[in-house]
Amino acid sequence: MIGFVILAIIALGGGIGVIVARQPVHSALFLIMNILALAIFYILLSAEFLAAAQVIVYAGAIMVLFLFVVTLLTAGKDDREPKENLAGQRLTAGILAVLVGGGLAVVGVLYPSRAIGLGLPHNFGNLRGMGVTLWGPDFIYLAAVALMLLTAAVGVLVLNRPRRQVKPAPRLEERES
Amino acid sequence: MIPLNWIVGLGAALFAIGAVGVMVRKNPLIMFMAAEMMWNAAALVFVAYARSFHAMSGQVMAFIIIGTAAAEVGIGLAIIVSVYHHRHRLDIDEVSQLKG
Amino acid sequence: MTYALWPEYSVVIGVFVTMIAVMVFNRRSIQAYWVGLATIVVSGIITIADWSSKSLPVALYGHAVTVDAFSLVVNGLVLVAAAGALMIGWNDKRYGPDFPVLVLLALLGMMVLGLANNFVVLFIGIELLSLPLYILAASRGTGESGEAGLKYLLLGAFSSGILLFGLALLYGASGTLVFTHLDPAHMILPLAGAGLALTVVGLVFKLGIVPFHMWIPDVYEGSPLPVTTYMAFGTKVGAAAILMRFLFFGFSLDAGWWGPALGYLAVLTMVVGNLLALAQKDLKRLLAYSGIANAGYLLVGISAHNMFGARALLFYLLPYGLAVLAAFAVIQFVAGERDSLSLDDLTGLAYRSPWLAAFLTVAMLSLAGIPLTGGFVGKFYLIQAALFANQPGLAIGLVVGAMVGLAAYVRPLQRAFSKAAGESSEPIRWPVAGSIVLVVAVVATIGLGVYPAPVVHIVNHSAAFYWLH
Amino acid sequence: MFLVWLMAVPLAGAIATLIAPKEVSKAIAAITSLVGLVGYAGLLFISRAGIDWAWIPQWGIRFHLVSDGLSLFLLGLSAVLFVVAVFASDAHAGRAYYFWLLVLSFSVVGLFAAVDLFVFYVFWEVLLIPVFFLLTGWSGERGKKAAMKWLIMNLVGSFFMLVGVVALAVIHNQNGGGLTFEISQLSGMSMSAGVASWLFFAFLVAFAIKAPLWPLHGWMPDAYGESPAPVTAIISGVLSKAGIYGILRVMIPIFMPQFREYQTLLLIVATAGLVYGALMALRQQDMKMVTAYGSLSHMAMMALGIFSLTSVGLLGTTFYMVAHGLMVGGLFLVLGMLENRTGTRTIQDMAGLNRSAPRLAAYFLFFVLGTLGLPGLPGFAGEYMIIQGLIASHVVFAVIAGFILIVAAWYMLRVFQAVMQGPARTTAIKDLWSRQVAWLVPLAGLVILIGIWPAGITAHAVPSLYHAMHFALGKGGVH
Amino acid sequence: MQGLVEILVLPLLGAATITAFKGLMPKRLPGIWASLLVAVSFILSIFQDRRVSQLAGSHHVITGVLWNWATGFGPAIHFRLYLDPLSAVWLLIITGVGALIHIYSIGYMHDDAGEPRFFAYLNFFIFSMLLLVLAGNLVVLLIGWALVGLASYFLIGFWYDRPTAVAAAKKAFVMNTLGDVGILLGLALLYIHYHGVGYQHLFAIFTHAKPGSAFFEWTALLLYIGAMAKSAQFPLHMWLADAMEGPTPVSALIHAATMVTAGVYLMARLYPLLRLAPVTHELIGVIGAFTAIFAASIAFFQQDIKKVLAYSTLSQLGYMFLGIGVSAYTASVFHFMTHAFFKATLFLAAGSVIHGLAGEQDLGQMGGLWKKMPWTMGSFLVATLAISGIPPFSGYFSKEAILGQAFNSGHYILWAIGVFTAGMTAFYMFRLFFLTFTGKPRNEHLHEHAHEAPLVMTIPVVILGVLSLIGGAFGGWLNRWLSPAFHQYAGGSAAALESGPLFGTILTVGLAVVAFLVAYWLYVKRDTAPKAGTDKAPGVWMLKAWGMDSAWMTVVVNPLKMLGTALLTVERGILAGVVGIASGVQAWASDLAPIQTGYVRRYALSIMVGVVALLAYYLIRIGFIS
Repeated sequence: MIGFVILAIIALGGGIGVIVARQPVHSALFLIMNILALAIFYILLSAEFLAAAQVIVYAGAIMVLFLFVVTLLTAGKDDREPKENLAGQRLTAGILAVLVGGGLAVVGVLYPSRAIGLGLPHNFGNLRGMGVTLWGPDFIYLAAVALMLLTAAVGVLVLNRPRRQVKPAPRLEERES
Repeated sequence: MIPLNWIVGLGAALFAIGAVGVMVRKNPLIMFMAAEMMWNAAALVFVAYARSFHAMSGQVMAFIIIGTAAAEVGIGLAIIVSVYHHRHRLDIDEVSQLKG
Repeated sequence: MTYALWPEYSVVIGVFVTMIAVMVFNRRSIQAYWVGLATIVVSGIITIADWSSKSLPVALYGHAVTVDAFSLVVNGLVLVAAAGALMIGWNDKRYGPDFPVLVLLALLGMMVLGLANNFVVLFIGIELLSLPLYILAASRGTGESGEAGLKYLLLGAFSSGILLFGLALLYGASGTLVFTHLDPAHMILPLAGAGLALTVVGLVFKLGIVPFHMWIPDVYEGSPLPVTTYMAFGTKVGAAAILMRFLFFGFSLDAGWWGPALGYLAVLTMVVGNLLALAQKDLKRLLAYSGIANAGYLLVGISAHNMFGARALLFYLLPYGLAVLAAFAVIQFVAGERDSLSLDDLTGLAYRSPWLAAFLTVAMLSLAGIPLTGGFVGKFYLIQAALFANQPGLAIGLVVGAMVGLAAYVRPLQRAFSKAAGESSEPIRWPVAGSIVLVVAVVATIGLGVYPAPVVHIVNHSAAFYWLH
Repeated sequence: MFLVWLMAVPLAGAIATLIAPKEVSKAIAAITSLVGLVGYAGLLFISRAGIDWAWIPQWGIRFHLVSDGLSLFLLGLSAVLFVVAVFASDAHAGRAYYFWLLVLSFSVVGLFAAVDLFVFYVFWEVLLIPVFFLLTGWSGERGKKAAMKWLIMNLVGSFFMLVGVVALAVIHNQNGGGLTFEISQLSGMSMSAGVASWLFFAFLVAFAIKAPLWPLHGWMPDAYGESPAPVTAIISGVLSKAGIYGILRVMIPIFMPQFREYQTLLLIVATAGLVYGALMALRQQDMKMVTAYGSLSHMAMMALGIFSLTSVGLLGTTFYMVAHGLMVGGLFLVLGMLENRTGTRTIQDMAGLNRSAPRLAAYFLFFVLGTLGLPGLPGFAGEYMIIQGLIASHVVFAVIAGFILIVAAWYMLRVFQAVMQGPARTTAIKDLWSRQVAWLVPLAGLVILIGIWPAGITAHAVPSLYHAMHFALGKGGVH
Repeated sequence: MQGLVEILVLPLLGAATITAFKGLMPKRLPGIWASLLVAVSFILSIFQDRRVSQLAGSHHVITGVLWNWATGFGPAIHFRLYLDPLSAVWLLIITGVGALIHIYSIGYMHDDAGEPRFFAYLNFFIFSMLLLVLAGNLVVLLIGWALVGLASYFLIGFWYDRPTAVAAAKKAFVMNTLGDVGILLGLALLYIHYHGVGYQHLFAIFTHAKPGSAFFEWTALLLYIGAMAKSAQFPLHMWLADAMEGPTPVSALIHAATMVTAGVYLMARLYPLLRLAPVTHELIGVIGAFTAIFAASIAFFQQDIKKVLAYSTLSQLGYMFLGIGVSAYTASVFHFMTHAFFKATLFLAAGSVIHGLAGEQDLGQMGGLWKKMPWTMGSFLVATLAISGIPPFSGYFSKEAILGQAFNSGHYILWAIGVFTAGMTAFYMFRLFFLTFTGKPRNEHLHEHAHEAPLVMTIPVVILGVLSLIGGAFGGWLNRWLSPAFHQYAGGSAAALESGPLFGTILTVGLAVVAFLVAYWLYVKRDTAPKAGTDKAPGVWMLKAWGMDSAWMTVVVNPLKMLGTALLTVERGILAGVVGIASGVQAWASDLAPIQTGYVRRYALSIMVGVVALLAYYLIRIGFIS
């Protein structure tokens, strides 16, 4: 329980850090902290494979990508957060989030799911267990994820392909002259 | 024994924090990170419930979430880069030409 | 031997072949388009073959997917959408050779939404649909296009987060991921309620229901035109299909507590969507709001929560999509090199190109719901559904929305049929592929209005299958 | 099947105008409408001209058209007026004009012949579109506004009616009768009173807007004023009758208890419209507006005939629709000729035109007399029957209606005299051309014929009327 | 049946042919053709009347159905013609006097450009009037009734470029429409109660009905309103004076001899109904008497030769209705006949005067014409004596019959009014005569050029003059002739001519003679100017016809116009309402559009609002939040 509290504090701290950090790099680092805390949770929840995936994919690949882009886009630029310019945005957002988060948390805490008291099945959540599932009956999901990653690859190609400068269509009068 | 329902509460909190992040931060990268945090919160709840049901299906779902997040981040960052490549600041509010 | 999933498999194969085609041939090659189109045709043929197959409905992959008449009808609809979008953007150098690939990928997502039977597939479908569309929205490279892509992406990620959390709670409430195994009687109700709320939000976000609609006008306006067409038709089909499937499979027994909320949203959407359409000056944006309003109509079919609702929704998707195809094709022709078209640009269209004006008329009247067009029959069916469900409020909301929207649809027509002030009668080019889409869409719209019985039959058959579960 | 051919003719003509060269558009339209008229004449001799075909069987919708006594003469009215309107149209109006005119003709046939509520509704709305385009394309800037008003007001009404249409079928289904839109099957259906009242008013508003009945006539002044004369003639002569026809065809069989319940209210509102239209007509300075408001008053008269809920009142309305259609159509055409010749519609700008155009004046006067209900012309027979019905039900309204007949004489003569008589203030105008006389003479002859022989229509209309009503009317029905 | 149709159709044929072929006809042909047709009609009428009288049995009626007029709401209403002795009298007068006036018009209208049109109208009038009297039921009667109104409208407004003529025509038409509506309502009432509007059908029922029910009073009153309007009874009388704007033959034929007596015809026709409605019946007599004296007072100081005659017509119509009111039906018909003779004479003679003076109608411009136009003067004098009730001229007999019966039936007040009015009549008629024909010419220039009318005009005048001289002799014949008609149904028992008390006759004639003497003294001896007496209190009002015109304007016309003007505002409101709602929605839409701010974060906020709403809704619905 104490472990849980500590981990929860770390995770929440990371989360809050993400949204309060002034610089994007800090946000990214806070997010990594959050992700790592979650990975530990996964281990605690007997999801070893997921914990590994979380660390490798999220903390490793995704966040590195983030950091890379952050540095790419903020290099030599003013990377501080601009002033809030939408009236009431923060207050409303805060209230709404508290309502939603609070509501969900209360529901989640007060109404636990019907837990099965027996011991965990063999290979629950470890590499073998996941492998059997993902390469077995649930292979189709894996294939779908593969397709999504393929989409991402195509997308990066498309979005950053060398563009022939497309001029806006000339107006009629220009064409006539 | 980890109190599973408290983990769900933690997930809800993280979800709310992520939502706030999307709504209040002006840096699109940070907004995107906050959105990722919402996904993560969901994945955490899935895993927690999977543990409670002793069923792998929740974990599979979490795995799919992680994989999809990777793809989404790839595309998202590409879009952000292409949009902000020539801009001075990372300010989402600058991208508001389309309206009305 | 069943070919149940072969429409989807063939699309996957098509994706790869198209990519190979892009790589093998020159970058500006037209071959990718042909391959893409061929894929769609093959998939369509298999879908039709499946329709007559005796072995349906069938649940595959441990109830992860269910192939039934419903999913086949959805397949048909999204294939039409994809073909239309592909042909409207046929070999346009602005979009490049990747366009068909991404269209096929999104198509796959839409098809998956049609046959999803558990949360994983639902999520995969949503993402498979969305990711290519993020790219496509931003693919034009201009400021507007980038903005559209960015907005779509951020809000999409946000809403997916909400969706996922909702699914997680539902999972916790029921212990299963499979729709048909959801049993409202044995769920932990508060968890299920919260989960359902979030899930519904995530799904209606894609459909474009007020107040989750705000991305739609901006994204539609900023995206390249064929992409907008695709989103307006295909995404709506996919979102409506999965929403119906999810709710009716998972919660069909007890509509009392989830139906009314959707009813209110539907009315709100119909009124607000049409109202805002009234204020628009840009044609694409106008159609975007029209898309929102039409999403409201679709939601009527869902919240009516009866057999008629399901049928009416399925039916309505077709005339709506056809009208969208026709309208966007006209915009594409008239806009030419430009990305968008204001209402003023339409002035004098009837004199520059009477046929285009006539086709636009048919499309607009169908959207407005005037008889002898498919749109009317669709609305008629929806009203029927609402009244059969003893929900006159929905029916009245529908017609009030239609009334408000009427002026929005008529204003472009009036522009088109009044004489232009200037002499700008530059002839309008008719691209072959787009013309085919236009003519087919218009003819089908009228055909659907004049003799809808066959389609009604198909739709009824499909929804009847659906209710046997 | 014959009715289908009758519908197919204008449709074929419409398509032909699109294909054929621009110069022959008018000729095509003329031939088509003449063929339609001849076909209509044939219809008078064919007893089984209807069609009953399962259109959308899943919803119990049948493409069911009949030409019974209610519809037969309205079909005739539209056949005649379309011929006249085509002949009176500008030869250079362009192919789209004739296309829309023929489409309108097509939809009007469908509307009048339909006895399936769905079919009725389909044509009810379809006919808005051609009128919308005729108003948009062939009139000035105000005409566009008029078109918009026309479309939106009418659609607002009919959208509510759409809900009503479906609701009726659904209720019939829930009563265990199966899903059907056949008016005869929906009639006399049991409904809860509250629902029935709502549906009643949904239908009534839709029909009242089309007619138009006060106070739902907001679209009327602009539409009548701005549209080209043949179009005005069609709108006022044929389409406005569609509203009244709808009440007769659809509402009377289905909503008889509601008619009884709200009879006094309906009578009061219709009488208000009657007085209102007449007094407005009295104060108008625009000759088309005088006729338009006079027509508003006459539409209220037709409504009164129905609301009297007596067989004679209903019959009077049935007859008066045809009579008024012919006469007011003719009147608007004459006014159009005057407007073409003088370039103005303001009556102060004209006077003494009789001297230079006696024939035009004669036809003008003829139609003026017809619309003011001169005995011997058909308006009188209609008004007589309506007033008799009113006396039988509520005599007060009969007296008011009688009083309005006097005012009608006043305002109609006022416009005629101001334009045609008095010291000539305007330059001379051309009299009628012989081509124009060629269609005016038969029209006038037809008016006289049914004026002195109303039985030609009433005797035929009666069986259908009773058939349509299904159950006997209350007091005052002489039968 | 055969024969009636021909009588009816011939004038219609004339109207139609003249209208259609007027361009082709030589100058005088339309007049001759029209006169010929009416004359033929007259001859046919004589034959038909003989047929009626020779019918066996007591029912002297020829009737038949032409076609079924309308059906479907009860027993059919037929287009039925009907000839009985009563209509026969009218038939003869209409065609006979009509033919003479047609002939006269050939001369009168010979230099008018609209001559063919005039004869077409005139023929159309004859047709309509014949239809009115030959009608076999109230519907056909109403058709004829309205068509004569239309003909009257045409002819009053014959000179359509005169604004006054046009206005007068409209007034006549609208007021007559009022009457039409009365008949319409009345006959609809009758139809509803008795399922038919045919005379025979109704009268057979009336014969067995008990008098005095409100239904009969209302029906009779409504029908009487029709008669009032057509016969210009007070207060619907103004149009008749204005109707003098038409050509003079028109005034003679329509507004004196025939059309205006249609009301008398209708009332005489409906005598079985009047029996059942005693109150209305009395009312008819009272209004008739009042109209008689009222119009006579107006005629006193009129300056226009035709206006005097017009008001005298009104006054005489009052007599006829007085006769109806006291059930002196035959006497009324008798007076109608003699009135047709002498009033036609007067009008035609006046027309000759006007013709001779190049269109001048003002008494102030006349005088001393007796030498210039002796024949005219002679006829006029005879007719004046007749209208004044001097024996043995025709008017004496008919007027005496009415007054006598009024006295006999106990209507002493009405009788007294009638007697006094007779004196007034004598005064103003002789004033008119003297001012026109005797004394010094007041306009030398006009007098110079004055001339006797051509023969084609003089002969009809003289014939009519002779008839007004001897017309009184027809009384006995008429009494016999009409008795079958009035005895056919209950209510006509008192219809036969009676003679009043001797003192009454002496009083009447004496008053007339005194009035003559006064007129002679005033206008011949003292040569008083025509305008004299019109500047003081009663005279002013008399000249202005007691201000009835402005009273109508104030009470009916202007309020209606003002109401119309007020409603224009309402209409603007309604029209603006339509636009207002539309533009309101549009404006609302435009106001709503800025919700779409373009800021992604706002969009996210909106989504979150939706989430909260939906979440709250579901949690409430499942009872989590209560």
